[in-house]
Amino acid sequence: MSAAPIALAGEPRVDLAEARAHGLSTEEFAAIERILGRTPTFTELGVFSVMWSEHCSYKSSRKHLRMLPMSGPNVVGGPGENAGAIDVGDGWVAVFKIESHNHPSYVEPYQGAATGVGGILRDIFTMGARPIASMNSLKFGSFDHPRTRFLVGGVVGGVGGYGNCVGVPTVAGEVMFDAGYNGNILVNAFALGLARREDLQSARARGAGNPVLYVGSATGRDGIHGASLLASAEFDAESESKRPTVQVGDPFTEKLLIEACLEAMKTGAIVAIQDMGAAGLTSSSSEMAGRGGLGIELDLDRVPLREADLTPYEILLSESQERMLIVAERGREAELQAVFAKWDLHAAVIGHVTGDGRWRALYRGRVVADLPVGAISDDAPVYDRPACVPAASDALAAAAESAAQADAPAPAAALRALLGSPNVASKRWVYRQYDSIVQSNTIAGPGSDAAVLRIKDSRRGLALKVDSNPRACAIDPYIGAVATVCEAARNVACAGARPAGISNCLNYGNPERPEIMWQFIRGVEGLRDAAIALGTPVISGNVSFYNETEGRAIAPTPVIAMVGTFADVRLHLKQYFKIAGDAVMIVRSAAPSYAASEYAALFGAPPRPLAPIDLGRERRLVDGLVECAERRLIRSAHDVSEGGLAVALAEACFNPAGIMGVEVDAGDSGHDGEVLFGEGASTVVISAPLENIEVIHQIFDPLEVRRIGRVTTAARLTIGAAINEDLAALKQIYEMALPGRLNRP
Amino acid sequence: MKWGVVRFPGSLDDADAIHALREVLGQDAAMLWHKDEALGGAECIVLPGGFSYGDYLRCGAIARFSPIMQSVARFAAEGGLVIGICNGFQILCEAHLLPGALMRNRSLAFVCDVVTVRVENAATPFTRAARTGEILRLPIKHGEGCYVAPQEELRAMEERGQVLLRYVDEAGVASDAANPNGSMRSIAGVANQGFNVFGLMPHPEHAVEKALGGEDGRRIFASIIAGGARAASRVSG
Amino acid sequence: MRARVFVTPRKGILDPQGRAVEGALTSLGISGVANLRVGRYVTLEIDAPSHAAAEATVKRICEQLLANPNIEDFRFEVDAG
Amino acid sequence: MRARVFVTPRKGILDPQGRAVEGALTSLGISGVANLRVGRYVTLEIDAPSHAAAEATVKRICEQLLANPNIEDFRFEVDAG
Ligand SMILES: Nc1ncnc2c1ncn2[C@@H]1O[C@H](COP(=O)(O)OP(=O)(O)O)[C@@H](O)[C@H]1O
Ligand SMILES: [Mg+2]
Repeated sequence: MSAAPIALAGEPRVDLAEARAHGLSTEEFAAIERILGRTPTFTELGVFSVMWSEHCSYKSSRKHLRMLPMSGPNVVGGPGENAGAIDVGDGWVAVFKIESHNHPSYVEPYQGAATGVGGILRDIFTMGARPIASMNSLKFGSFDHPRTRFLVGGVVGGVGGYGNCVGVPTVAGEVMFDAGYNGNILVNAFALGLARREDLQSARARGAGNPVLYVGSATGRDGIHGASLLASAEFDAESESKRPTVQVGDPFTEKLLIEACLEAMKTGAIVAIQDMGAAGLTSSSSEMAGRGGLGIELDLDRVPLREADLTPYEILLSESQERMLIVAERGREAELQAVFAKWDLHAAVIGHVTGDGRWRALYRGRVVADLPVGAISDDAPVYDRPACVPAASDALAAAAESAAQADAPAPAAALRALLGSPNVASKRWVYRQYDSIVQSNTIAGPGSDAAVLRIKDSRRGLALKVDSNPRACAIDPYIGAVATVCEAARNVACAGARPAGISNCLNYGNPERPEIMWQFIRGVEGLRDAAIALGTPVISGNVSFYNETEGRAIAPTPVIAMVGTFADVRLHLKQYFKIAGDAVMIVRSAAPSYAASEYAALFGAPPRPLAPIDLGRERRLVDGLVECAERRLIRSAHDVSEGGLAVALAEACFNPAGIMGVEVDAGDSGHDGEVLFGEGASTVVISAPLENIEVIHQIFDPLEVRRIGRVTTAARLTIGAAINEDLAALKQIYEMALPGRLNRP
Repeated sequence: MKWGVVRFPGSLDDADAIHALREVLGQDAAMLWHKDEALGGAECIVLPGGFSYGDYLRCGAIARFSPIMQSVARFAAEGGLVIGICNGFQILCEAHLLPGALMRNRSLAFVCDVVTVRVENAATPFTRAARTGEILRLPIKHGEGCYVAPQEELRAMEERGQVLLRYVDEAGVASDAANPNGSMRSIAGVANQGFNVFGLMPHPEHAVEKALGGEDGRRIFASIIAGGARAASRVSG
Repeated sequence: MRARVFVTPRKGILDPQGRAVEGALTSLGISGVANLRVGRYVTLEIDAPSHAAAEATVKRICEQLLANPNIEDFRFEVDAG
Repeated sequence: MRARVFVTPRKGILDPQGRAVEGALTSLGISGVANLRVGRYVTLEIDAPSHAAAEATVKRICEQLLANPNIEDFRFEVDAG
């Protein structure tokens, strides 16, 4: 046992009160003293406080996340590494992950969103994969809220500002506006990278004596206790004063890091590499050592600093952006340093791997922290927090709130109103600010159901989309989660790709409240069941708790990122009708309902429970779409989501190559409002040559397949006698709604 | 034909330009590193899109000092062909190899879209495969593409035919609505007085494949290649 | 009255612009420059009943529009009317 | 020595940022502001053998890097050493 490190002059005394001020509980502080056999120093206390924070340790969620299906025949790379990967064929693997940056984005929208993008990109290239695509899921408050416009402008600007400058195309996403997010916006960022299977990197330290290199931006006081603590507690008046130094993103340095790291990996001199994310130097060093069952010693005097007077505590906890930590093969430091110098980056040797299992930090020749590696990287508490069903009245009350208003509008008026609602309307104002084509892989960018990317030098391709459905989750957190996974899978399958893997970001309120914990557990169960049924392993993810302000939690918002694969990307589909005379058909696995619909949000509707989802039928729908695409039986496929069937039909007509029309017969289904505007029915609108109708019916059997009309050249949308609208006018409403509300061209 | 694509540390569309030239158009294209001086015998230099040095100050302001840009300036002075796309256009203006400057878009927002541009002068090495008046559909993606120059200079440039591309609507008419960034006189691309240096905000290298951004960008590359072939035949003949 | 506003990156906050410019100076062969920080300089004319009123308005403009309170500081001067 | 550089959009050149701020002022209910222009404010420390040498270097930095002569003007101050 080594001697206890010495307290530094001027450091606060460590006691329970100080520990609690650091966000540790009485029991947690006792556990720390027990593990160490002594009281930690102030520096060590800081280390524990971040490493044992909810954000870093997943202490409330870990137990439940174990139920997710994380393996499968296409899953590459064991658990415990930074992000999962799936085999996408021809020797390529796709590495992808989604992560939240909610709290920082609420405080400082531009930089918060920008650094969210930067952070998730580092998670990807640290695995040895070149990032080739980004997505984002954004949830804002309602337009009545005074901060909404400001937050939208800042977040979208930040996502674009960072992504555009690093050269990773932003190819898809989703945006929602709802008063439930007034005090807690959600900014979830996704990135995907491609690697040759044999080039995947490890984050497992090996070889005592191997040097540890620090690469990238110098360390400043940014975000000390930032991401971790902010994301591990509710927002209240006090958070203002705890506000850390805001992290500012530097996408140019990130770009240099991407190129330099990928080039450095090719030398073979890198043993392990990890980005410095939350809890920066501390987490990256202790986690790499922990995975390798080794120790690590850091000389803090060698860490490049932005300001000379940083304390060891600050150096270890800084969350400065654009930094990477590398374990190199001994003797090959110079080789790596030459690569980084080529990219004008400094690579400093700041320590080495040890065999003693200790995580040790030296400062001015003295040991300032000396902890068992496991204590910080593995021994964080795991909680089985109490969960209980909220009083039934809550859910009903929520549903009743939107209930029964005045008379239902006429169908045509309802359609126009829906197309102009910010949740349904075109998100072009947003994605026009994102470079979606750089890297020359984007076959379908934002605008259609899922993005489609090619893989160069191969016939293969990928489809991706991110989805969520907080309204359904608010009514039933289990069914809502299942519905979200199914929607994401459908979106990918509508592009013709086979859903292959999931990453997820689970955004919930305060897990210390049993009702929230219950929502969370039900959400994870829904994700599990749907992922198993669809054969899509969950290869990565992130949990964001404490999304509440002044005691008001957001609706449960599991965000699902689905990645699908094409054997032949030339067979991809878009959502748009193409050829006049084609049959327009719908395939659906359930009956549409006003429950959790945009229609109900706009006009009110009698409260409805969510219908249970038959996962066997969902699987059939997805498989059928893929088969239809692979056999070239259909010319377009579009998932029915917010706004229901009528909106989906209009969207399918908005072909960028020229508006098409559609004529729907007022058939036997009796097109009442719920059929036209209901949601939740897992419905897909497809168009196909007449001669294929028969075989399409067979493929989807036993699902409901119905031919409802035909594609026309006249740019009109007609549905029996109920709706007869000029599509150019509808498109105008759909395109102008967001810019109109955001007061920008 | 031999091409050199310059890679600055923050270049982004460098690999796209190489891909378009080599894989799609079958050209001999090499990547040139900004810290080097050699142009590797290239007959046409491409300054690609991206954020050469992060471009936090002014786009292209820092790139012009790199060693390779000194060679590019000499090459241009000797009549060599240089095309600057997006950030490359900004660099050429900052390096005074082209007149004018590129400022922040009128909307103050980055814009990624497909625009229609009209070829204003087809009698140049960069446009000879097109017709004057022809309309091309090309992608744009930039935050600072608003072209400005003093009025007298603009007038002189127009008279000399240096404005090669102008933003227009589908019908071929220049208008405020069809101008994505507020450029003066809807200018999308200009050449120098010697017509051997060309800068444009649209990305022809992202429009060479039907499945991606269409094929109208080929017009620009085909023009240069045709000129290269002519030059070669002049030399050999 | 004429007013001038100076917005500067707050001390301790990363200033990528400043870093990039310092880097460029090296390639220009200029040495001896340190701590370069890039901010904004805003000039305006303001019509107000008094110098104090003008100052109050400029302050409000700074707080609400010109400076980002999370990462920037500002100061301003209003010419004596 | 400390130096301050002021870069301003040249008169006659459009200044979209300035226009945007003026537009926002209206929605903030602030009137009476005119001719608002947004430029850059750069501060730096410079190590030079004399005040004159420092001034010469700062001038060079402005001309070559900080201002684009096509669209911007600059002026600078170097503190008496
Ligand atoms: N934040 C965003 N970033 C990029 N693309 C977006 C964003 N939000 C929406 N989109 C794009 O707009 C289109 C419509 O999105 P959405 O309404 O979520 O589709 P769906 O209803 O099919 O799930 C999609 O192509 C999507 O990728
Ligand atoms: Mg969809």
